[in-house]
Amino acid sequence: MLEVISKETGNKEMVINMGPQHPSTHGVLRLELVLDGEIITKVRPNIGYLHRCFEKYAEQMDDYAKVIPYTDRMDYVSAINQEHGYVIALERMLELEVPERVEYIRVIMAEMQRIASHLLGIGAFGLDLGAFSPFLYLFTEREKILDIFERVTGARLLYNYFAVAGLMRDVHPEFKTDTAEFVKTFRPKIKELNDLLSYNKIFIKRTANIGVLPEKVALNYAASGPVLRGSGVEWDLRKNDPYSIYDKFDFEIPVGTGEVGTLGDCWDRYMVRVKEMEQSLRIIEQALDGMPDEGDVMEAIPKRIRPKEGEIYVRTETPRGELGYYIISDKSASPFRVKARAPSFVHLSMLPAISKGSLIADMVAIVGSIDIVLGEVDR
Amino acid sequence: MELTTILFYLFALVTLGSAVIMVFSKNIVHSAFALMFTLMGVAALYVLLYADFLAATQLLVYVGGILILILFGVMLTSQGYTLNFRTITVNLVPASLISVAAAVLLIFAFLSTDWTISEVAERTDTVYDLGMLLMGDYILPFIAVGVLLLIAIIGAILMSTRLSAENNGAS
Amino acid sequence: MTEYVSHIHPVAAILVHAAIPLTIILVYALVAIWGERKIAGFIQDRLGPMRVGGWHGWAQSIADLLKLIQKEDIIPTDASRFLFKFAPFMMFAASYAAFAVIPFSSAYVGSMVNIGVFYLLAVTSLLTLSIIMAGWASNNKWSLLGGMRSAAQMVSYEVPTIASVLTVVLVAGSLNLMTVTEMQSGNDILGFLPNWFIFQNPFLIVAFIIFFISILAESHRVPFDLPESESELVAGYQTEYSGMRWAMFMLAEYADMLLLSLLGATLFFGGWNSPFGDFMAGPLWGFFWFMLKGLSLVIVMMWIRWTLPRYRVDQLMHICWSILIPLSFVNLVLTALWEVIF
Amino acid sequence: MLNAVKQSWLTFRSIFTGMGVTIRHFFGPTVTLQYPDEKMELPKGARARLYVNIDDCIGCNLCARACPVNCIDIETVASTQDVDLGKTSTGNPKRFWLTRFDIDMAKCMYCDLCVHPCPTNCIYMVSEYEYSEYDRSNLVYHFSNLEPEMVAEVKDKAEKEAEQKKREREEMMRKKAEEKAQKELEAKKKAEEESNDKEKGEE
Repeated sequence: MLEVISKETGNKEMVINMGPQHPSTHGVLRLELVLDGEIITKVRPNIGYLHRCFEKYAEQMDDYAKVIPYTDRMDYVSAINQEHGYVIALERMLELEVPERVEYIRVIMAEMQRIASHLLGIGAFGLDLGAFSPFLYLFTEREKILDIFERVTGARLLYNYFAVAGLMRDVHPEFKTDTAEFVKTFRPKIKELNDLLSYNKIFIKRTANIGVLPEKVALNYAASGPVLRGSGVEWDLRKNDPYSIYDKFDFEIPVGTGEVGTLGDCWDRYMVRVKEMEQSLRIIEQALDGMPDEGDVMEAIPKRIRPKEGEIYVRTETPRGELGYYIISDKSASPFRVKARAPSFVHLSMLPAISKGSLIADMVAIVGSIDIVLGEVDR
Repeated sequence: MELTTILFYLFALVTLGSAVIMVFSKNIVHSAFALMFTLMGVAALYVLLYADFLAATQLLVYVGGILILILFGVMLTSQGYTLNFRTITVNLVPASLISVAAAVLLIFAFLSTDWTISEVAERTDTVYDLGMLLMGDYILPFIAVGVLLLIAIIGAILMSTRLSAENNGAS
Repeated sequence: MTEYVSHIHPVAAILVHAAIPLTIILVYALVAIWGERKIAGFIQDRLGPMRVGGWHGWAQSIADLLKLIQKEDIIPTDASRFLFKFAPFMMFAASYAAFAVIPFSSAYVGSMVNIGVFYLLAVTSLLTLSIIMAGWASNNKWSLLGGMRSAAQMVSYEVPTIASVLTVVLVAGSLNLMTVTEMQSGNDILGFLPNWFIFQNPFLIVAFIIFFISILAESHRVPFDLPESESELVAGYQTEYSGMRWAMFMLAEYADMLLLSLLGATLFFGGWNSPFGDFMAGPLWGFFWFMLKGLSLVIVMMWIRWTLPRYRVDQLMHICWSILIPLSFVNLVLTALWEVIF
Repeated sequence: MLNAVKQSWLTFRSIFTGMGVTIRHFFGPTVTLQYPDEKMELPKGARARLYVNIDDCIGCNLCARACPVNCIDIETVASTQDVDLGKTSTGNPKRFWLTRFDIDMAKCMYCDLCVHPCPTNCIYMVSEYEYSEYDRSNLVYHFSNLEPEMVAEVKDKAEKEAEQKKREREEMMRKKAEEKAQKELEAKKKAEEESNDKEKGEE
């Protein structure tokens, strides 16, 4: 690959490998950059360093439930959201009724996970731009969420908590108070983040007008999630294609405004995430109020999962965008095919389009602002 | 032997040795770094002559400024960013003729000069004298050089902005 | 003390003179590296090093040093061996040599030359060259980019640094740092403020701001730490270095930081002068005050480092060429006018 | 010009705001846990290591089948009739010797799927998390509490019993076969007689 590029450019330009071992490629992404000085003339993402054959592996499982821990490992930063899509797909295939209490707990967990994921994404983004302290402040907050998760699920990162039409275990009695306490302490931290990073002039200089993703390009590349909303498109599957019980809650879809630069630049994408955390807090508060105290979360779990012959596509809103599961069943105990449409993969594909002509330093900002997780890109 | 004498020979050796390396090195960047040692050696010799202002100027202007420009020039104009900046020998015969002629001239001048060897020069405040000279007797040439440099800077800015404007238009 | 030694042997006197700043640098570097990690830790709600040496891990730097000494000496196969080995030493030599003209106390300055400030600026320009040398000799693209960047950055920021230093020189009328310091003794301004240059003239406050921004860039500190910005250029010109050579870079970098901070303390904050006039004055107290002022600037630099993100390379150049340089020259002219009028 | 001044002012202000935040954190509390000296209290039900209460295991193999990564390896031998293995604490009768119950924690992905199907709740996660090893094979945990001799004895016994059973079964099979053959023979005779009778009748 390297030779091909250097032949194309006639050795006039420098080819540089950003990654797979580079401090700011968020895992093992390898970017081939063709540079003219420090200006990027060509980008080629090379992926596959973390490929684990998730989709093929799912086919040879002898049980649909055994796939759930593997979905965790796609986007390991937001494992709950990955499970959520998969169990919803199975529930729709089996036409199962999910108990209300389960739905409420799921929504609370999913929104908490969204906050945790955004905290990591924003922190790592700041880190890419040289701001070290916000990263650790946000990590402290993320730790608190993980502590709550650990009490509920027993694990800190890869939970395997959602089951088909149920949960693997019931929440502990203090769950509500713990979560409410977190919501209360977390609100001021967002303001602190805005003081320290979001509205810092240097940060704005590094992110405004950089990596501009116009609305049209975003739609053409099938972008979703904060990346699409950063370009000003009001599209959120929780509102536009409601699943679970999201239609019960009152929340807004934050979109990019071009407040400090062009619409759809890195800062907009960043800010959408910050605002989304506030909205998630709102959802959590409402869900905590509405959550029934009584009810067995495990009673509706079917003993055997044998969907009828057929196929289904279910999309859910993960912190990174639209996560779709396409499942084909052939009536056997194992899925005939599981295909995951991973938002990070889609977003990575538009990297060459938005980063051409920018500097290496901007490249880092752009990669950080689309917030990819390589476990999901490679699956 | 006096300490200063030892130092003099040491710095002279550094100066000459690195000059030889600079001339004969095949790698341009190596030549440039050898030039750095030469210039530093000369600066050290200035210090031994109590010309401290001159020595500092030598460092600031030649080592800190011109040499860096040379390095930038070498690295930006050559093909690719590798260690292999090779020099090739061209015009071997005329070049050697000219250098031999120059060497003969220098040696002749060196031998025919009537050198006066004085005691150790007195250490004076060179900065004050220099300032008085530049702002007094030589004020006109000083200002003329200043104006010339200003014109050169303006010209350079003009050229580079036009170039970048054309580039922008093309892309 | 130095006079006493010079009676014994002139070479011994020179060595003693040279050893004093070296000791200061080495002790400072050990403390500062540990201190920086502690400051970073506390700012980030952490504790920083805690293990080595008992109280708050004070011996961490020493342990690191011992580890670095034992490390395998790695030179990349295709590196230019001599330059690769030479660069760290040249970098340290450049910052160390500049300490010769810093008046540490009323009783001690390495060399009483009349061109003190000028010499200091000239010698530190060698730092640029050693960085290019390290970047090029490593034969690594990231190193080269880092080296070129830092060279451009340092050459550019030398101009506002010099211009703001010149502002002080203009007011003081001397290039000798000892003389400059002596001019700032006494507490006359408004009856109680010390006669430091920063209080003497409003334009010198502007000059100090320019100077401080410039030394942040000169010593590669955030928000101008582009040469070694780890998220873009891995580690810049230091990428291929390890073990003791890397330690030399680290040492030189911290020495550079101290050097420029001490220069700032000398030029703007009265050097070794006590802030309380004759109270707590004297050679040893002078040393204490001087280091206190210098280290305060160093601590502010660290505080800034752990707060801000970094600029991009073109923004850095923009700040230098279209803000700091014009501003510093205008400031220079205005200071001259002020001096003429008052 | 005015705009530039304003921008610089805003830049300085935002920098000072940020520095205010960091200095507040500087004097604020730290969150570090000095790990080997002080340890985090893991909550009840934390999933850190698999543990098997072997006394309660009935060797049903359900956990091994639920495991997505096949990290549980169970070998059972049926107990002989003369030995009563007793009951588990949940009251289920035990019918198998557990000659092998190995869990490879290097493979385990802590998904908790093996815990739920267990009828006697004898396999579960515990919050013991400091079990790193230099050798990977040390991560295979052997839960079976049978001595090797015991295993051999049990296997031998079970084999013998199985052989005996087999023999008995063969005997039975033989008897059955004989009976069957006799019956068939009789049936044949009968049929022949009948046919003879028929022939006679036709004649």
